[in-house]
Amino acid sequence: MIFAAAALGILVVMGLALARAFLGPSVYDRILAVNMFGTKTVLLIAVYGFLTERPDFLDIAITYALINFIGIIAVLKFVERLDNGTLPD
Amino acid sequence: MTHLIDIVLLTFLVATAIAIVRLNSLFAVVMLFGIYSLITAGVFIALDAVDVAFTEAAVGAGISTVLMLGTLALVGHRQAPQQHSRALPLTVVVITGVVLLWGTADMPRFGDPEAPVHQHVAPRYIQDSPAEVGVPNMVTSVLASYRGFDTLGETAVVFTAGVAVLVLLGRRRRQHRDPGSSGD
Amino acid sequence: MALLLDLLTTLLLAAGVFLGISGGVGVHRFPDFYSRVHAAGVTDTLSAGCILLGLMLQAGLTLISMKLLFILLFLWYTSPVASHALTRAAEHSGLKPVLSEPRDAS
Amino acid sequence: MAYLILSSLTLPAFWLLLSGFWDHGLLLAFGALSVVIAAGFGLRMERLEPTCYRPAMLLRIPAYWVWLTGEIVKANIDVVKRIWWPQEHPISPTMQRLHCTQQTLLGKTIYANSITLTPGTVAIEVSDNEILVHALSGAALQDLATGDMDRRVTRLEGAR
Repeated sequence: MIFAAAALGILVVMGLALARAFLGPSVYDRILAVNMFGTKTVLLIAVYGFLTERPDFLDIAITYALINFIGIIAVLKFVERLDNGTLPD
Repeated sequence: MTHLIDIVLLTFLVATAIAIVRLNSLFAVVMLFGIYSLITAGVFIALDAVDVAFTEAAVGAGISTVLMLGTLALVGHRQAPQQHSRALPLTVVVITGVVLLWGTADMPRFGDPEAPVHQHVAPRYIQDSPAEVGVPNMVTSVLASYRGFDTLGETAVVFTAGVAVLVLLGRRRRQHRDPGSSGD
Repeated sequence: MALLLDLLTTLLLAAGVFLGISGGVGVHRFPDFYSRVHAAGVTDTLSAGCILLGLMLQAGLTLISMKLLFILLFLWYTSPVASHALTRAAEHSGLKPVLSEPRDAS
Repeated sequence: MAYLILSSLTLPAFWLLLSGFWDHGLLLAFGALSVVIAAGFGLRMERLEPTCYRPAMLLRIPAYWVWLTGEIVKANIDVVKRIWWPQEHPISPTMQRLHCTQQTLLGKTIYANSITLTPGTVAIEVSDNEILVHALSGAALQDLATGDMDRRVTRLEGAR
């Protein structure tokens, strides 16, 4: 029960991050939102594992944490290189 | 309770898809594709398909984002204005969707133990694979041993595709750099 | 004992979710990108910490707890690097922060 | 050398953590192989950019973590107040260059990361002896400007 409530709470945060990703306005706001969404996905998977009483799923959460970080750094490297990083929106 | 989580995740998925269709900035679209992959992986986890979720996270959110950004660096990051009407693509998509939904109509219920998939070879894998192959993870032993040749073929295809993408992206970049090698 | 652990877990998860929602609201309330980074920081640090700690209490001293601890450590190591890279890229691209009092920001 | 010792301890531990199989000969052999490959990559990176670890630092770091966790909790409460009650606790974003006294690259990294890890302050750019910091409020920046965290990190780093 606690876990279900926590999972729903995390989903609310994910929704808020998603809204920020839709709204922008700058590229960096979107990247920030994606990063936040990724972190929340990691937490959601961890909580979901406990909710369904199969916490072995945590390996996926670890993979997500790794991929999220590497992805964000890769995206930023790209943005910095692209015509001084000035993107329209 | 888990149903509610499924519903929320699927709602996010639809909202992201609509946003992807409506946005013009291709960079924002790539970012949203990353989120889309994360949500899809969440759905896969809810469906107990942990291995698929693993792949979705690594390929969808990780590698393909990087590859798409590499492509954007070559082609520019604004979407060209739409010239022709969208009626035809919409019809095709709707028809395909309806056909797919119709195709799932007579499939066994999700997780049904009486389903044909769970009756044919699955029991053999489940009972004998630890002794026959000696790898604890059943999916790994199926992929790497029982279906070894199939996996070899898949790996060859993915490898070829990877080489092709690298050749395309790498050669263009060198051409770009050659004229003005001093800049950037 | 088990009851106490359950209670602690509930408290920690509630605190974590509250902090997460606060960060999510902050990401919408704050006026510009640079201040939003701080709000996102709340969800990445203490919110994640509370939730993972709450789960750890349930798992006890097992491999699962070690994995949760690892996730927490990893998040706390990488999230500042990501935030730093993000703000640095934004600053280099010339995105101007909204400042309350114009200080020496050169 | 310190790097080799450190990685030969941490990489197998990480592998065992992820796999969870401690007594499976075939898997342990694969694990050992992947540890060797990863350490090989690490050594090549280390040769390009040496990090110069100090063993004494490893002993001092737990106490620092405890202190930093306290700071993170305090900073979180501050930011959450500013989110929910903007009238009573208005934000006043500021940006300033702060002096830092760390000598090694690792020390500077720890300092900048600690600044960013406490919500309310973000290290934007790190130069030789200055860090450009964006803060959500003037008070958060003032706390940082007193140099408490700076001194602690420098002590952690160990004077040359």
